[in-house]
Amino acid sequence: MENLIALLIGAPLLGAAVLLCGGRRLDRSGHWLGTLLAAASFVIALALFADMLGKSADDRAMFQRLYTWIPVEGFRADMAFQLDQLSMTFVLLITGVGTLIHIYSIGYMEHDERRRRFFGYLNLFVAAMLLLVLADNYLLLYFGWEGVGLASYLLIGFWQHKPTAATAAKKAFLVNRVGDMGLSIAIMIMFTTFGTFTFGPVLAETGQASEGKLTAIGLMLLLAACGKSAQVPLQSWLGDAMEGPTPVSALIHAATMVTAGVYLIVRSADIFNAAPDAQLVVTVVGAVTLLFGAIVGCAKDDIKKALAGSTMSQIGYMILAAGLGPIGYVFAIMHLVTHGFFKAGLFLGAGSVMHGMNDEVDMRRYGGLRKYMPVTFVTFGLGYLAIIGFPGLSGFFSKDKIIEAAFAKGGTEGWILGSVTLLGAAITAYYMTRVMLMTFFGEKRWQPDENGEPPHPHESPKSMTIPMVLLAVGSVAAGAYFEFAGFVEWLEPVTGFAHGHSPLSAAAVTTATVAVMVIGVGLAYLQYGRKPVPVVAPRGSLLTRAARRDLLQDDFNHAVFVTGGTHLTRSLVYVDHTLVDGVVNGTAAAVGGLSGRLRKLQNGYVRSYAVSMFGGTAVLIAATLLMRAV
Amino acid sequence: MNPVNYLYLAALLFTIGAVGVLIRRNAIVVFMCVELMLNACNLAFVTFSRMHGNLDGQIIAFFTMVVAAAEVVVGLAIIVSVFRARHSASVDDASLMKL
Amino acid sequence: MSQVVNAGFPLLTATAAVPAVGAILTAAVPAARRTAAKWLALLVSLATLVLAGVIFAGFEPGGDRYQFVESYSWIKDFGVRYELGVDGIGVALIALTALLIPFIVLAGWHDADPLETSSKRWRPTQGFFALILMVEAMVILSFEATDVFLFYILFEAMLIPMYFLIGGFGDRAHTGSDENAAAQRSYAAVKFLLYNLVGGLIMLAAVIGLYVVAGNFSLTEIAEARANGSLEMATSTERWLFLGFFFAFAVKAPLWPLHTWLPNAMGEATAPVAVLITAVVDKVGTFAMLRFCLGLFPEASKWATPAIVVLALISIVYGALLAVGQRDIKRLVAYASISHFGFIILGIFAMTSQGQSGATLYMVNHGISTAALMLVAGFLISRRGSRLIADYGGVQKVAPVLAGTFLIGGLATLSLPGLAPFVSEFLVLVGTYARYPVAGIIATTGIVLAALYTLVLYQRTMTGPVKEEVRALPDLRARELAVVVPLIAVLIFLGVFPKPLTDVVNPAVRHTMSDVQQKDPQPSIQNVEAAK
Amino acid sequence: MSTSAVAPSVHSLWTTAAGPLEKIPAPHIEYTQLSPVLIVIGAAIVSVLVEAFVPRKGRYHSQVFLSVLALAAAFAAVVGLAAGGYGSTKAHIAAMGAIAVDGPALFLQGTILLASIVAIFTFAERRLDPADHGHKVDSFAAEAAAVPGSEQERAAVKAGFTTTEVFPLALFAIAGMLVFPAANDLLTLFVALEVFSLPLYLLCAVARRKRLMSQEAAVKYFLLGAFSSAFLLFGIALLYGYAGSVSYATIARVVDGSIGSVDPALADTMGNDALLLIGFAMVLMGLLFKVGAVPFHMWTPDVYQGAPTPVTGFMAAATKVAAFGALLRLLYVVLPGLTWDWRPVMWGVAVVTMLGGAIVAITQTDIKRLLAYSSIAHAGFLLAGVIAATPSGISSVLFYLGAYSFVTIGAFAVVTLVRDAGGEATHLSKWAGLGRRSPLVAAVFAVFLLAFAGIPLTSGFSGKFAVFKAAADGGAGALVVVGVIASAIAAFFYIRVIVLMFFSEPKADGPTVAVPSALTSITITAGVVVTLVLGVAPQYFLDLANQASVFVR
Repeated sequence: MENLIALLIGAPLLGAAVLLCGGRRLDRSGHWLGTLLAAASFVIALALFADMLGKSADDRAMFQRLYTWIPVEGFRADMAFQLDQLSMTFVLLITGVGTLIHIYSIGYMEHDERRRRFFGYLNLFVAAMLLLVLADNYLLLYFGWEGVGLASYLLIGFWQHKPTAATAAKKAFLVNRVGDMGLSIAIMIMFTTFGTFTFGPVLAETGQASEGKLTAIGLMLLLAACGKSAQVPLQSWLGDAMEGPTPVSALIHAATMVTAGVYLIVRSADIFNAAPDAQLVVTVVGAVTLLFGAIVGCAKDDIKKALAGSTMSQIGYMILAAGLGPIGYVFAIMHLVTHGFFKAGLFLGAGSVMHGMNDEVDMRRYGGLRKYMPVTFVTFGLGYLAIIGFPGLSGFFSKDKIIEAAFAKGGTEGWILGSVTLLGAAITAYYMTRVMLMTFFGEKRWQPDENGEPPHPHESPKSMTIPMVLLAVGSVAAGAYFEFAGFVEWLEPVTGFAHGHSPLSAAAVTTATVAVMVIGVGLAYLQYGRKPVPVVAPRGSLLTRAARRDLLQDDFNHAVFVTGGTHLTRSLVYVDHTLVDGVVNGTAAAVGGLSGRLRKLQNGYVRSYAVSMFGGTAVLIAATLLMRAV
Repeated sequence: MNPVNYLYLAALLFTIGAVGVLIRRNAIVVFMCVELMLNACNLAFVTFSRMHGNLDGQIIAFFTMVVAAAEVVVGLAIIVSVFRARHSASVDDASLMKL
Repeated sequence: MSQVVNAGFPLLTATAAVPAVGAILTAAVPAARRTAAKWLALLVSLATLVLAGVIFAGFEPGGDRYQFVESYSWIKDFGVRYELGVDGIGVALIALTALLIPFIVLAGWHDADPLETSSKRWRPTQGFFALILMVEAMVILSFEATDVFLFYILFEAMLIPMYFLIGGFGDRAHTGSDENAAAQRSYAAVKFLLYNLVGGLIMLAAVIGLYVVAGNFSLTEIAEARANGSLEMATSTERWLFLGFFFAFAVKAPLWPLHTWLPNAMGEATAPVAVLITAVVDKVGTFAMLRFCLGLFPEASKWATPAIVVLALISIVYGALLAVGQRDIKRLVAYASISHFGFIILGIFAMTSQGQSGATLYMVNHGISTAALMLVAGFLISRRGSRLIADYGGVQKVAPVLAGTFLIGGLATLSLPGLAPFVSEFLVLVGTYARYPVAGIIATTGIVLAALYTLVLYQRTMTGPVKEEVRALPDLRARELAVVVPLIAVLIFLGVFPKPLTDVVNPAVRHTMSDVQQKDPQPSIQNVEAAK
Repeated sequence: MSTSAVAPSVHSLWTTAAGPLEKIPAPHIEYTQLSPVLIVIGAAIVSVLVEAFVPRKGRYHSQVFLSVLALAAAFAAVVGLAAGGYGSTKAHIAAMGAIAVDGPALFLQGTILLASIVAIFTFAERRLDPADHGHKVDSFAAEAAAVPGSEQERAAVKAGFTTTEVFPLALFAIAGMLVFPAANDLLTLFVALEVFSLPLYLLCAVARRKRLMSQEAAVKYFLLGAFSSAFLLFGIALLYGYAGSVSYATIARVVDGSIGSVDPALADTMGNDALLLIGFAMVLMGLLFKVGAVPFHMWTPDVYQGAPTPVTGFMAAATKVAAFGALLRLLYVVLPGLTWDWRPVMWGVAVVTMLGGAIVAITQTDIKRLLAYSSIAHAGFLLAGVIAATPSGISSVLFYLGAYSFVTIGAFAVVTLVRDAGGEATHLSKWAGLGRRSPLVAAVFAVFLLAFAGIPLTSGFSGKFAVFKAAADGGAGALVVVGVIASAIAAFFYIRVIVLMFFSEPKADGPTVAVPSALTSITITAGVVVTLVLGVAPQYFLDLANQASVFVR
């Protein structure tokens, strides 16, 4: 059974290779091949899952070792895989949602002449993502980590002819690289501390390592997580990443890749457990991002950017939960999965809307679409209810647990974190309602697109609606299923689990959650449901304007890194040319000048030559006598 | 008298010759100054010969004269041909090649 | 001497002799039969590749340090012997050289076709390929030489053909007038030659000094004598000699601040020659640091390490930043190479097994990745006739394959996992961090900067709206694909399965480490391997 | 053996007995051992007679034949002597103390003779210029005595005169050069000096083209040469005064005190070493002038440029060999006891010579002047070897001289090929793009330049390495560093020429490359072959130099 693990990765990888090298002859069949291989991977995953369920909870982990990847004196990295419950969860999510989105893309990318390439990239992503979650050591994980980065780069910039897309792609990769620095440094520290970076031994030996080292490792891992999962301060790329085709946003920038950071932290649970300081920082980052994303989400008029903000904030929840330690890990993953469903669903819905509206993304130019695309409306609506935590739907369960755990952290921290999460819940409800109302309710505010074509909104083809429906089902049912099918027990052997002792009773937390949710919805309704929505965005409050600009975080980056960097390089180029090069050329010039001056002595007059000889002799004589004297 | 004085004289003559080479323009005169230096050498040889009481120095003097004579032949030949070509015996005029 | 002189077939000499003879034959091809010269050169380089393959296959990692040893008396008076032998590092680099030359020849297929204007007797094509083969011969021999003097001679002599390659066969895609271009070109060539010549002459002084101290030039003998104490060297003497050698190698490598010749040379030379410079010839410098500086002057090496590490770090960051600031594609790649050489030197002087294995792999991988990137860039430039980044845009749309291969080359340059350079770069970083944590972390910033200049280059040239001038660019042709595809294949293969290389390199590194009497810093927790 | 046996301080060839009535011993001359010199001198005299009696038409060929034959025979004699062990075991001082027959002498004589043969070939070259009035012409004036551009000269040209006198002149010069490094007393030294200088003065003056410059070169060379030889002579006088003899052996013994300085007659007046030191300095100056060391070098560029190029090549090679031979002998045989006095001085000279030559060469625009300055720089490198004051120093200098002389002659021979309407096109700008026009010639010249620059696998490198190695061994490490720097500077201008030839576009009015006859071709080929052989496999010649590195005392 273990030997199937490699196949999980192999199938989509094969797809990528064939599609990218295959050439035009695959243009017509390519997307089917890609989808098929993704599905194949999913089937294998299900088989492995079944097998795993058959085993007792403690020895469910499977290993497969292919060969030694990098064998060097005192340094060994294996090409080896580890499939335990945590990985399994991800594998199912990735392959499952992945397959659905492949199917969706068949319809969505129908008119794109580079569709084959698109599916190649998608397969590549799935393969890399699986490698990431299946690796049995940090270096291999790093391999997958950068692999998904590449895939995301390629897919964000898929429409390369759009400068904005190309820039967004580059930005995403660069910001991620900053995070990757953290990961590689973390690996270095591990290597020097443990002499290895394989999960098993490292996590087993954390007890022996000094807390300082572990904290360092933890923080570096967190840096990596921030990069991938768009957490403050490395969140800036996610918004721009929406330049990519919508399925990409759904799969990579909502459901799977961006959650890799959470995986990394949960995977390194033992390290964080032994480094409370690092944990604290993690929770803080989570809390900050949670609010940050939520606020940004409130101000965006671009539907995808609004959703992106929401993604940021939801991942903030997960990171926060992961920072809480054993009381949070499980719920972080749980929310991750449910979020995978409803956020993917929301994005696909958004994509469907754009599909019907000439790729219009400005919600102020939507309105009253529920009649025109009912399926989209329903599925989107269910996703909406799920994310705001409407009782009974998946978001409700997972988020509620996190809030509970946040309070359970105890002490002032507990209170602060708890209230932050609650506040977050309220804002979530607010901006999601806003999106809902602006898109599907109110009067039509449609505008003709740049070539004067007025939009004719229509329902999307089956290939697109079916995945939406399936995801909607997921976003409705997943939470409840996990709640009662024992998700905690499932993951506990890997992540460990501890019951937090919340100062508030579970019931109280739940009520509070529902209450803030209602408040959020209500506020949004008052603002966007009752009053008509202006087509041109009002100037808005200072906060709103800041939020529209991602709370000026981008401007800061631009001012400091882009502008500063440009000046730095320019001046360095100058230095290199004038100083470093100048010294050498200067010396040459100096010798040349000296030569020119000495040359003048050779003035052609015999008598001056004789003088030099005479003088020379005098000097010779003097020197000889002097030598004797001394 | 003390033969050393002849040495001083020789040195003096030699210096006069050398200085003459340095300051005179006319090739012939310059050349004569060189000859003067050679003869200063001769004087020195002869004097030392006397002091040492061996004849080497005197013999050498003869050789020097012969060599000097040969030099005169060659030198004059060159100088004269140059003079005929340029109608000037000034060594300063002969400065086509420089730098 | 530690190893037996095998009386068998002089494989090493043959491997160098084949291209040397080939060069002479190629040069002798009559002016009219230009194409014949090209094919001849290609065949010769392939034959060399085969021989190199034999060396690679025949080398026993478990065997003596130096294998295939040949040793003959040459200039008794100078204590010079014609003494050859390869250790794993040499084998790897010979393989690299022999691997790249055929692609260089193939890529430069039309670079030296004579212009209509030039006279009938002028035979640039023959000269071009003959010079390339000559360089190959000298480089290979210098990787094999275990006699310091022999090495020095090759180190110097290879400048001459390189010089003519740079100065004589400039990139036709130059900006400005022909005279202007010719001036820039000869400036670049002269700069290249003088920098390296000065370095070489300073090394000459050191070589002489070494002779005065040691009385012979045999690397193995001197190293042994040093080891068993029969040859003492005053600390100051050793340091001066070390500096003399290191200076020459640092110019060649090149190490900041001796690097400024490289951008000029690579900018003005044709792309294949630029590859020859940075991917092949410069490796002699880093190789020599590893073999001669560390091998002959271990103490001085350790003494100089801190300074060198700092310089290497400067090279890494500085090179990368300047690459970002370049307007000329080839100069950009040149500065990127400077940054990479910083990594190599850092790895060498980190004095850890990982660092040195990494550095050695880095030499090979950097060679291949730069070749891939630079040659594709060359194809692009030859199409559009301009080296300026600003003159391109949207190429991806008109020539997707070209863009794709270019991107892969770029990704290799920024050492993406899965491609060969990642392995070496990470090893260097880990190895450095193990001994100098701060240096390790600073060096890590290099991976961000690398991403920056590569992606900026790709974005500006390949993406965005299609520029009018590039609208008609054809995609890669068969010959060009034949150059690029194998290189990329090798990159991927070594990226996921570097074992064949590491097997050869590891023992050599073990020897070097014992040369400098260095032990790897041990992890603070011991019994982990047991738990594993 | 010779002098000391007879009587202290009395030196027998020149003087009959100092005392009253002694038997005058007939001078005893070992003719066989002097055969090389004698052959050449004989040939020179014969060729004077040829000038006198053989009709014009026959002169050229008979002269060429005679000189080449003589030189070859002389060389054979040298080889014979060397084979006979006179270079090593049987080395001794011949001609009653006048001439040493030992390793260095024979080696240098051999070098000079070989160099002279190839030089004579370039003298005899008559293909480069187009025939004039149906007469083949060489590089020399039709009638040296005639005023340039005068009627008389035109007549001479029309009549097809040629200055075949150059051959006897050259032979005399060569004879002098052969004696110079072998001279074992100061008088012989001086006479030899004049014997080879005077003909050279004349040879400088007889160029066919650019007569004025040629004559000017002659004047400068002559006046300065005479000036320097006067200094040399006075120095000799002082040394004689100091030691009471001009014999090297005697002086040496007086210097190291094995003979009580001088007889009491002098003791009271000058018991000090002032005579010795001043005399030494002046003699040294005379020799340094000949090797062209800074600051006695200033004649070199002008004379090299003005003289007919074949003569320049001959001078540059042979004179240097002879002069350095004499210098070595003087320093190693006469003044070993004075090493600590002359070494520092020579250090200074060597340094300024290396750097001065190299630096000034950078800005030269005339190829012949460029080579002149490069020869100055090389003199500096050689001095570094001289200073080593070890046997390996001697051998390295010998080897270097051998290597250098052939490169030089070859290089100047190539210069004679590049011509335009005005004769040789020596201005560098004219050489632009030569590599395009005639790759072979350019390549050959490039080889010579690389040898000058000391690039490995050329004789230049072997020589430089040998010399520097000796210097470093002899504890002159600092000199090596200076030498290395100088080489770096020098490299720059050699490279410049190569750049010019290969990388710059040929000019429309550029020079043509004359196709030489076999003579010059042989010269150039010899140059290339020697350059490469000494570069790649120098061991045999190094051995020769080693065996030849012991002076007889």
